Parts: sequence; structure tokens; C-alpha cells
Amino acid sequence: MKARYGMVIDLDRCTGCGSCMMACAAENNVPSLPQASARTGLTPMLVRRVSNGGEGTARREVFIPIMCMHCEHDTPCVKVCPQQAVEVDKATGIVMQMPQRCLGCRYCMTACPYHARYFNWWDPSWPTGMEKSLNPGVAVRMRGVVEKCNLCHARLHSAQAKAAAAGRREIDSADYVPACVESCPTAAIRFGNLADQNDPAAQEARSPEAFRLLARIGTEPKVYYKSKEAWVRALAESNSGPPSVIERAEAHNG
Amino acid sequence: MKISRRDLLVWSAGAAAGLIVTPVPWKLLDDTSIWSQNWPWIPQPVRGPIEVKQTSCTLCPKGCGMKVKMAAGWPVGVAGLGSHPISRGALCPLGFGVHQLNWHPQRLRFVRHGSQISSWNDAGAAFAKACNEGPVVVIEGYPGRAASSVLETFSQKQNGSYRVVLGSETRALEAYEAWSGVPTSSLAYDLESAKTIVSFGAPLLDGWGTPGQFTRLWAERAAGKTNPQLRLIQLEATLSRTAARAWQWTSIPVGSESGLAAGVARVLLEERLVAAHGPMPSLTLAEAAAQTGLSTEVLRDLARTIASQTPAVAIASDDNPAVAALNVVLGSVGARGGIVRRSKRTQHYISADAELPSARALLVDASVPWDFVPKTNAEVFRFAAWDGGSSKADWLLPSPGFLEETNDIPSTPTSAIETYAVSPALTKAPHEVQSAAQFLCSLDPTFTTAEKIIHSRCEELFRARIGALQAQERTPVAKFDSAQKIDEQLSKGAIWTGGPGIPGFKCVLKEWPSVNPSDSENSSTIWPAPVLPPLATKLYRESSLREASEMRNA
Amino acid sequence: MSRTTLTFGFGLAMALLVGWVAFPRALYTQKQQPLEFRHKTHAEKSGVAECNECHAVREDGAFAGIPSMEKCATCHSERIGESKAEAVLVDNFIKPGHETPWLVYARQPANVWFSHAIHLKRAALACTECHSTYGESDQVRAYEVNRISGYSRDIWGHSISRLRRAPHEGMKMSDCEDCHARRNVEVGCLGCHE
Amino acid sequence: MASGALTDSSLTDRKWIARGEERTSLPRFLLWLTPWAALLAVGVYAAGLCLDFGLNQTNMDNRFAFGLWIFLDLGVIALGAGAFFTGFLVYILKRAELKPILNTAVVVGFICYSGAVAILMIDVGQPLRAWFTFWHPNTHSMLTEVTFCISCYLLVLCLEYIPILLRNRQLRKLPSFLVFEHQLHKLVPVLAGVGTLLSFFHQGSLGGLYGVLRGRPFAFRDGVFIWPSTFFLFILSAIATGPSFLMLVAATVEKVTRRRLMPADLFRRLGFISGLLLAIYVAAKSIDTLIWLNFTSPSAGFAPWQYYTHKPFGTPILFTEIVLFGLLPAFLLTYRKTAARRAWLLSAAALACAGVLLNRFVLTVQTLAVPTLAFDEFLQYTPSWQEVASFSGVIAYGVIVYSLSYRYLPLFTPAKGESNHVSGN
Repeated sequence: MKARYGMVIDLDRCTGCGSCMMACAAENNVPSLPQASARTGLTPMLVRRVSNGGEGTARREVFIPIMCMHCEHDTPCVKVCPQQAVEVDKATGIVMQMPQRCLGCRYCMTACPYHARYFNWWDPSWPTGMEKSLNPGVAVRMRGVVEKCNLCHARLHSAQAKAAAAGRREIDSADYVPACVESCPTAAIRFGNLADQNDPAAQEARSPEAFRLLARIGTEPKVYYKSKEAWVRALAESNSGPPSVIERAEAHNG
Repeated sequence: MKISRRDLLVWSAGAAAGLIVTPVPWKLLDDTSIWSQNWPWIPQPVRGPIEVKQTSCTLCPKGCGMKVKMAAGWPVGVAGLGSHPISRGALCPLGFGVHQLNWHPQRLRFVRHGSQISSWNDAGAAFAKACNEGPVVVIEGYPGRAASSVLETFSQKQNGSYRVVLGSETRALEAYEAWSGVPTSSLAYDLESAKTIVSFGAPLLDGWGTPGQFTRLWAERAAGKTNPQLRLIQLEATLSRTAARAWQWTSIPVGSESGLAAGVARVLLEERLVAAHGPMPSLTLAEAAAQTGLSTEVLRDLARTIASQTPAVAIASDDNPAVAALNVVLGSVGARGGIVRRSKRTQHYISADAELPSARALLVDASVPWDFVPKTNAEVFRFAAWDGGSSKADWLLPSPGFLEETNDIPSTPTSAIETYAVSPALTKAPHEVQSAAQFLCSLDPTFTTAEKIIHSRCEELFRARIGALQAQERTPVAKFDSAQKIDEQLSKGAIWTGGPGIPGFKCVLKEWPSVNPSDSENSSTIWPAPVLPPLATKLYRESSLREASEMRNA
Repeated sequence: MSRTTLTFGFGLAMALLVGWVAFPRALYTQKQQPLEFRHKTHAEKSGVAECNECHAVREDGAFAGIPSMEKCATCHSERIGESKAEAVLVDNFIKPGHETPWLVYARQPANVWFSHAIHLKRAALACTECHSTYGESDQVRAYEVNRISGYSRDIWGHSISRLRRAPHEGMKMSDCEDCHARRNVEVGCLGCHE
Repeated sequence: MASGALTDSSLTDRKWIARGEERTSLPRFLLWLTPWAALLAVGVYAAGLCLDFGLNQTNMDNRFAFGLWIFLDLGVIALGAGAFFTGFLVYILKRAELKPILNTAVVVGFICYSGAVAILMIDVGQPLRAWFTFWHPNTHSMLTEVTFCISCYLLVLCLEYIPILLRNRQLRKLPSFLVFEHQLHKLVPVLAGVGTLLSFFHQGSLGGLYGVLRGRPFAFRDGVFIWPSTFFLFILSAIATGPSFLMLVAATVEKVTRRRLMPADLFRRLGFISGLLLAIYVAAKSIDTLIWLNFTSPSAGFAPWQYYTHKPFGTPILFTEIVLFGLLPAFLLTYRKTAARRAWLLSAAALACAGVLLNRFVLTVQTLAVPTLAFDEFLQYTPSWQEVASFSGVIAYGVIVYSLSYRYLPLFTPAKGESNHVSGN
């Protein structure tokens, strides 16, 4: 059966604690390089702090976890990669980045509107001995290649191996839960198979409070967000963004 | 014959033509690209069988349940343990990187005396000498463990004193001890049954208490609901993480918490919104309004809202008698959904903040947060696994890091449910490290080691036959036929769960505590280590998640 | 024949010689295994019949690979026979409890994910499909490693041209792809990569 | 024979310079080369740093994944378009009067393309695996099209360069080379055809490179057939400015060597071609911009005014690109009165070149600077010295190659060998 893995992130539940970022980085052997900055670091899962632009008590804030949106249709990065280092997996719908095939041209990074792709600007390295704490299921990426969220593919691997050892064809969905989902202390991230109508995630994705970032670009991202606050839902559209942005724009125009 | 330039050209043309039809260019092309995919200088993870062990985190007194992924004997990943009754599968953000802490560049690997490297023998000798010359004060930050009782009995034997550094959450409960006689360390919040929680700047959604304990509760009963079963009212100067998600956020100037508490209490009493449990605050409503910068009407509304959905409990971010008094007025002390006491009665601890007696030596356990600086001129023996720099210690003694020694985890502060767990040494410690308890036992062989104490505690459990062990499934203690079995289960990561918190103890408040407007500095969690997991340091630097000011020890 | 043709031919011949004879020798270097081991003898003497009696798949689906020293110690706790290899095994490895640093012929690089569980249980492939009849071998052959890529030579296969190679020769990605194509099993990149 | 020339060339390289050509003395020539050689050396060093330590040597980051180098690549390839276009005019459209500029065109083209490819090799994170594009090509990717066409066209340029090379006085002496050259010469019209085809595609694909970026509505354009409009705009702008650039090069050479190398009317003719095409380009570009502002961008949920709210990328940049660097030069180049004045002609050509460069800059750098998500911030980027150094290294390389070619090869002398230079001082 063909799965379409995706997520629904309830922003009303996200307290911006950063557990998902930590769990993601640890699971995927992301190096902690002192020379990296906010613009050159690797954060496959990144929680953005966004305000409504208000001041004092009028101020509202929301935390938005940003990772690869696993676009389903006309996937920007897949289309541009010159040597098929990215593909949408037929069986799972996961947008797969292949560091070993990548030549580091970074064309995919310019193509991604979510800035969810990261380049390995440095050789990976850890303090002496710390390589013993690396996750054996995930290969360390070399310098000069692009990487991003592969939906904790190592966990899918072990789920498949486990299923095979038990003589099952299908994996047990309990065995495949991405690190960020598992780590969330408020269970704000719901992960599931969007192709399965009965899947709780698929149902939440259909709720009127659900939305997707930049949906109008038409790439059909499989990561949904959810909020009961209108101003948050408005963030989906670029130009109806936080007042701050709009004000700047209008100030310039008139 | 003479070889002309032309010959050379022709020859090389031939060679070139030939080389094309040999494997040379093609194989080299292939191999160099493969080489670039496996550069020898890229660090490789360990190979070996993977097994997942259950345990509890010992880095702070909250003792969250943990699943630790081990490969070839090394921890290679951690996750929350869903079956843990308190943490319920959650960890603090830092928790997900703790398995890297043992490799932190600032890991202490040598005994340090002043600035130069020394040895355990010298440290032992110096300490023994000090013990003979005068009383020794022992300070620790994680009371109730087997190791703690080693430290405590030692300090008694030395007719010294045993002091404890308590977390802000526990300090917030200190006021009740005086009014009810129940020791602070056995007081806790019964949040599970609370309907309204009034937080006076307590970071409830940002590491307060055991991370999972409240966040899970909030997620189930409050998050994103317009009319939640559990109302979280945040009274805080700035739009903190908790304020950002609270059901209601009221901004008040820093330090005006006591005034606000008094104001709210006055309204509650004046308007008979609650059955009077306590005295009328001296502060008038107008004064309260002036202090908090809110209108009297806002204060009235706040009080009404609080009273409209009970049980309601007020939580201070730190020791704050006024907020405690508000709870008395609300009648939530010793009541369900308010402040309750744990079934097991623990003793009274003397806080390390209190004036230290004149001592010859001071032994500071690794569980004491690094930034705690004792005001003393005694000789300081500081145990720590990581070096935070600029320590006030004369002796810096390397102690075991994460999962490197067997420890036990007593009930966590703020949680009403009684628990007991053991975190066995899953990975081998560097040979040169020693915990304070081990150090003391090595000095005096007559001492009972922490391991022995843990076992005797298992026997207590076995004899008491109360509660149940939560492993894969729940087994009542009564079902076990030997203490040994309990010990085994615990060291496999099972958690003993006792009864829930007990309400119905008397709490008498004669007059309203004097309001001191200069209180409240938020320290969200006790993180004893002076360093953060390298990944946390990285992520704080590479994202706008937390401001630099929020970054502790990083 | 003109001088031009001769010089050209000379260059051509030299290139061919270097490319087909000297280069392959220079590219690979040989390493000796730390121990002598005879699959054949173990099959005959100790009655080990199935590969998975020593090379088993764990229940979590991971492959145990080469058995640990404990396994060997069950029989070789003390010397059996007087051979030098036996002495080395018992004295250098079993007694001090060191694992043998075998050089694994079929070791893929870290970025490859291969599940024996899936290939053995789901696809029901025989070990010999990839490992040929090495399980019946009577000695450990030398381990050849590519000086540039650091791979075992078994990955590329022994034939440098890869043109005329034995059915089980070669464990390059293309070999995996061929087999998958033959059995029309479709997997994405990360189906086999980490 | 030639070895003789080698021995005494320590004093003079007269024997290597074509008969009847006057060139400055060897020492003066070397003196002229020294600063450029130094610059090239620095460039090579910087490039070495990038290859050895990786791209952390640059100031690029995850948002500015493309930087100065991509701008350079697109820029020089646009300017190098003169090569294929002149070839096209001469051999396909049989405009023989353009012959004198042809060799320069080829050399300039060769320099631009080899330079661009060299920079690309530094710009990618894993040069050793760059060949994967040929082995596992993704046929849907514009970059694949670009890679194939550029590498093939570079080959073509080499083949076009060789005959010029072989017309060196000494090399001519080798009989087999002479034969080879004549064979190649027969081939040149074919090469011109092939080159035209290849260039048409890669110039277009370079435009497509950004036009297809659905995720970057600032760059995304609706398609004409299977290509976004930028595909055709790039071809147009390239062939429009190619001749202008050749004029500038020729003029500079004349200034440096204090010689008249080309008949003045050839300048005017080149200018006219350039101006005419530029006019067409400006018209097309304006229409495209209007469509984009009113339909393409809004339909993706992006109000066009957003793009121009960020200093320094305000609307002025759009005006400059289309009017100042487009319409104006087009007029100056085509209007008889201004075209007659060399000064006007050349400054107009310069404006045109500036225009195409600005266009490439806007599409590469501004596209990345403009936020996409509602809560993105506008970012800025300044190249590191390594980037600038390798950039200028390429320019130095160009100057050196051209100087050598000019000195030792009869660049401005048509094949017949009649010298067409009015002897200066």
C-alpha cells in the first residue's frame, strides 16, 4: 500500500521549548560546530518565533516549527536537481535528499521557498570521543553537500527490518515515529499517513483550522499547521503576513 | 637517432588514444568520487548491537523517565519514557542531548587543587586533615537519594551540618511549612485536579517542575481551547513562552507579584467570592492597583475569574509568602487541586542560602548547581563532572557524568504522586572520576555505600507492600516475593509509584505576610551542570529560539 | 610502415600495457586477516550446518554479522589441537577477551543501509546469492583494499573491466540495482542509503 | 627549425609575431602582463583555499546559497554571447563584413566560457562528483541543460580557437599543423552552426534556471511552450549585448595598442545590430514584467509591491534596468547622429553591457534576498575576499589570454592575410 507520510502541527500547543530541534539534531547526527552561525548552521528542524507585530499587551506570539514540507506536487527541489540527488519516494511520499549523490550546487536551496534545506559549509566534526555518541543508523554527511529533513528515515529502516524479521510486509506504525514527533512534550505534532482517510493526522489536516504555508504556490506540501487564531492562519499567505511587514510595505508605497 | 618535438607529439597522441580504452580514466573517476563520499576524516558512528534501556535522568532532581539507546556499550540517543507516571514521555529540551555531555570538552578529568593538577590521594589526605581539625558542612542539590543519606550521615558524624540547595519550585512551597508544620520537601501541587492555575511568573510551560507533568496536562485540558477545563492565567511582566500560550495573560511590573496577590485576596474576601480562610491583607485595593499598574476593575475581574472556576491554585515562581497567603485565602492549601502533601513524610532541610555555620571544610556535591557560590572562608571541596570555570573551590573533584554511576531517584519536587526509581550505571566512567558519596565511602570503609542503601530501600518497599512497579505493565508491590526481584525490576528501569498526594492538613495563617515588593527572579530549572549539551549550545546559537540572556551556562 | 605510425603505435601499446596490467596491480593493496579460519572444517568437525547458526539476524531485524568471541569460546575456550593458528586464537583473542579485528570482504560504506532481514526473510534469498560459496571455503583469502576509495575489492569485483565477471562477483550499487530490476523490486534512494 | 626561435627568444620574440605586424618590445609586454599575472596568482590561491577548506571560505550562507560567482557566471556567459552570434552572422547569414571582429569574438568567447566553467568548479561543494550530472542526469533540470550545453560549447570554442592558434607564425611551419588547420577551417562554418544551437539552448536555460523557480515568485515566470519567458529574454539580452561587448573590447585594445584595428563603420554596424536587438529585448522585457506584476506573482499569493519594499532593492532598480540600461542605449546605438560619434557609441555599448549585468544580478542575488515566508526577514550578503579574489582572477586570466593571443596571433587580420591596420605611432 502506498503511504503519504505527513504532519499536522498544532501551533496552539507549541510552547517553543525546542525539544523537537534537539531530538532532530541528535537523531540525525548534526554536528555542533562552534564556527557555524544562525545563517550557516544546520537546523533541519527549526522553530521560528513569530509575533503579530503588536506592542505591550496587544502583542501575540506563536512558535512555528519549520522543516522540509515534503511537497507532493511539482516538488521544487526535485525538479531542479541536476543529478537526481533528490526524489519523492513513490512508496512513502517522503522527499529524499541523497548527500552521496549531491554535488553541492545548492540550486535546490534557491528553489525551496521554506529555507528548509541546509548546506554543509564545514567538515563535520565533534569534540574528541563524542563520535561515540552518534546515532549508528544515520550516516554523517560530508562537507559540501545539501541536507534536510528526511523524516527520520533511519527509523523507517529499523521499522522495516523489524517487520521483515517478524515476517511482516507492512511496518508497525508504532515503530516509525520521527524524533520531533516523539519528543514534543505537548504532543503538538501529529504524524501519520495522509493517504489513509481514517488516520487521525489525515483527519486533522482536513479541519477548518488547518492550513499550509505558501499553499498558493501550488506545491502541495504534506506538512500542515493548525491554529484557532486568525492572525496565525493568515501567516500562510506571504503578503498577508504579520502587520510589521505590511506596514513597512504600505509606508513605502504611500 | 634524434627524437624531434614532432615525435613526442605523435607518441603522446598514441598514448592518449590508448589510455581512453583502458580502465585508468574511468576507474579513477569512479574511485575519486567514492573517496569523496567516504572521506577518511569524516567521524564514523560506533558499530554494534543496539539495545534500548529504560532509566531516569539524574541530571536534575526532576528525574524524568528516559529510554536510552545503547550501541556497543555507549549511549547514542535518548527519548522520553511514556510509561513514567510524572514525566509521561517528555523530557526538557536539554534532555535530548545529555548522552553527548560526557564528551563535553569541559569534562573534568583530573583532581584540581587551586590551579594545578593534583591526585585523589592528596585530595583525600587534605579532606581527612580538615575533618580532624573541625566541623565539615556538606551541601547538595538533590536531597533524598541514597547518595544524599551518605552525605548526611557523614556530616552528622563530623558534627557538621547538612545543607540543601532547593530549586525555585520547591522554594515557592517554603512559606506553607511555617503555617502547616508540613516539611517543604513533602509538599506538592495537585495539578491533576486543579481547574484554574494562577501563575505569578512561574514558567509553567517552560521547564517548570517535571517538564512532562504540566505540559501534558495543559495540552490535554487547555491548549487551544477557548473555554478550557484547565484555565492557565499567567501574571508576568513580559510575554514569556508560558504567557504566549496561557488562557489569559496579564502584564504586571516585575516585583509587584506580592501586591497583586494581596489585591486579589482582598477582592475575594470583600466580595465573599470564597469562604474566608485567612486574614484580610493590610494592602488596600487602591494601593494594590497602584503597585501593579492595573485598574481596580481589572483586579476585581481577575479575582472573579479565579473564583469562577475552582479548585484554583496560585503558583509563585519562587519563595513568595503573599502568593502562598493567597492560596490560603482561596482555601486551596491542603485541598484537592491545591497544595497537598505526599504520603511519605520527609524531614525538614536547612536551605544552603541560610547563614553557614563556621566550618573548617565545605563539601559541595556535584548535584549543586555550578552557579551556587557558598559565602564561606572554609576550605571548599567541589565535586563536579564539568568545569564551569572561575570556581570558588579550593579542590575541584571530577565526578561521574551522565549514566556513569548507579543512582536512585526519589519523588520529584512539585509532583503529588509518590515515585521511586533507580538509574543504573549504563556506561563505564573514566577511571579517574568519583562521586562525593563514593569518595566519602572510600575514606571510611565502615560507611554503607549508596548501592547498599538502594537495596535496603528496596527491602523497605517490599516490606511496606504499598504501591506498584511500573515496567512494561503495572505490578503491585504485594505481588513480588522478594526484595531482590524489586531491586532487579528497578534497575531495569521500572518505576515504583506510591499513593497520590494527601489533602486535609491544617494550615493556619494569623496575619497577612509582610509584602516585600522586591522578589521574583526566574530560574526555570535547576541544571547542575555548568555546561549545556553541545547540541543545545549550537541550536541556541543557530536559531532565534532563545535570546542570549536566556542561555544559561552555554 | 612510416615512422609516424610506429611512434603512434608505440605510444598506444605502452598506454594499453600500463592501463590493463600495471594500473590494476597498483590500485589495490593486500592485507592479511588477523586469524586463520576454515568454514569447511567448522561445517565438518563441529557440525555447523546453517550459516545463521553463527551469522544470525537479531529479532529487531539487525544482522549479527561475524559472531563474537564468546561464540568461539564455547568450543575454543582451551586450545584444540596444536596448530599455530589455534594458539593465536586462544592466547591473543579468547583468553584476553579481545574481539578479532576481521577485515570484512563485503563491508559496504557507512552511507549504505542493507538489511539482511529483508533479503533473507522477505525476498527469501540464499546467502550464496551474494556471498557465493565462501561459506564452504577452506582458508581465509587475502583482503584487497582499493587505495583510493578504501573499499574492499569485492565491491567492485575482481575483474577490473567488470565485463566478464562471475555471477556473484561485485557488490556495487549497480549490482544491487540490476538484481532489484530483475526481480522488479522498486526502492527509492534512501531505501538503501542512510 | 622552431627550436632556433626558442633559443634567441630570450631577447626578442620577433620570430613568433606575424610578419608585418608591429608589436611592442617583449620587456614592455611582460611589464604589462606582470600585474595581471599577480592578480591571477591571488585568484588561484583563493580558489585553492575554497577547494581545500570548503565553501566556508566564502560569505555565502543557507539563504544566499548562490553568491557573487553565479552572478559572474551568468554575466560573462551573457557577454561572451558575441562569439556564437558573430559566428552565426558571418557563416550562417553570410555577413562577411563582420569578419575582422570574428577572431576577437572567438577568443573573448573562449575566455568567458572557460572562466565561467572554472568558477563553477570552485562554486560546487563536491567538484569530484560533478560528472554525476552526465552519468545520472535529471532531464527536467535546467541546470542539466546548462551543464551539457556549456561543456559542449566550450569544446566547440576550443575547436574554433585552434585554427586561430595554428596561424601563429612558428606553428604554421609544421606542415601537418597547416593541413590540420585547413581541415578545421573547412569545419568552422559547421562549428558556428553547432555553436549557435548550443548557445541558444544554454543561454536560454540560464534564464530558465531562475524562471522555473516556483518557490521564488520574484523570479518565477509563466511558460512559453515548455520554457519560462526568461528563457527567451536571456537569449535576446545575450545576443543584444554580445556585439556591444565586442565593440568595447576592440576599442580598449585599440586604445591600449594605440592602433586602428577595425574600420570605423564596423563599429557602427555592430552598434546598430546591438541596438536593434536591445530595442526588441526591452520591449519583450517590459511586456514580461507587466504580465508578471499583474498575473504571475499575485496568483502565487505575492503582492508585487512586497519585492520592492527592501532597500536598496527598490523600484528604481527596475527603472534602471529597463530604461537607463535598456531603452537609452538602444536609442543611442541605433540613432544615426549618436551612432556616428565614437564616444556616444562606446558609452552606449557600455550601458548595454551594464544592463545585462544588472539583469543577471537582480535575478540571482535579489531573488535570494527577497523573503518568501511571511515571517522571513530581508537578508544581505557581502562576498568574502576569497570570492572577490577568484572573481578578479578570472578577469586577469581573460586579459592575459587575450594579450597573448593579440600579440602572437593575427587576430584582426582576415585569413587572406592582407593587413588592415592603419599604422599608428
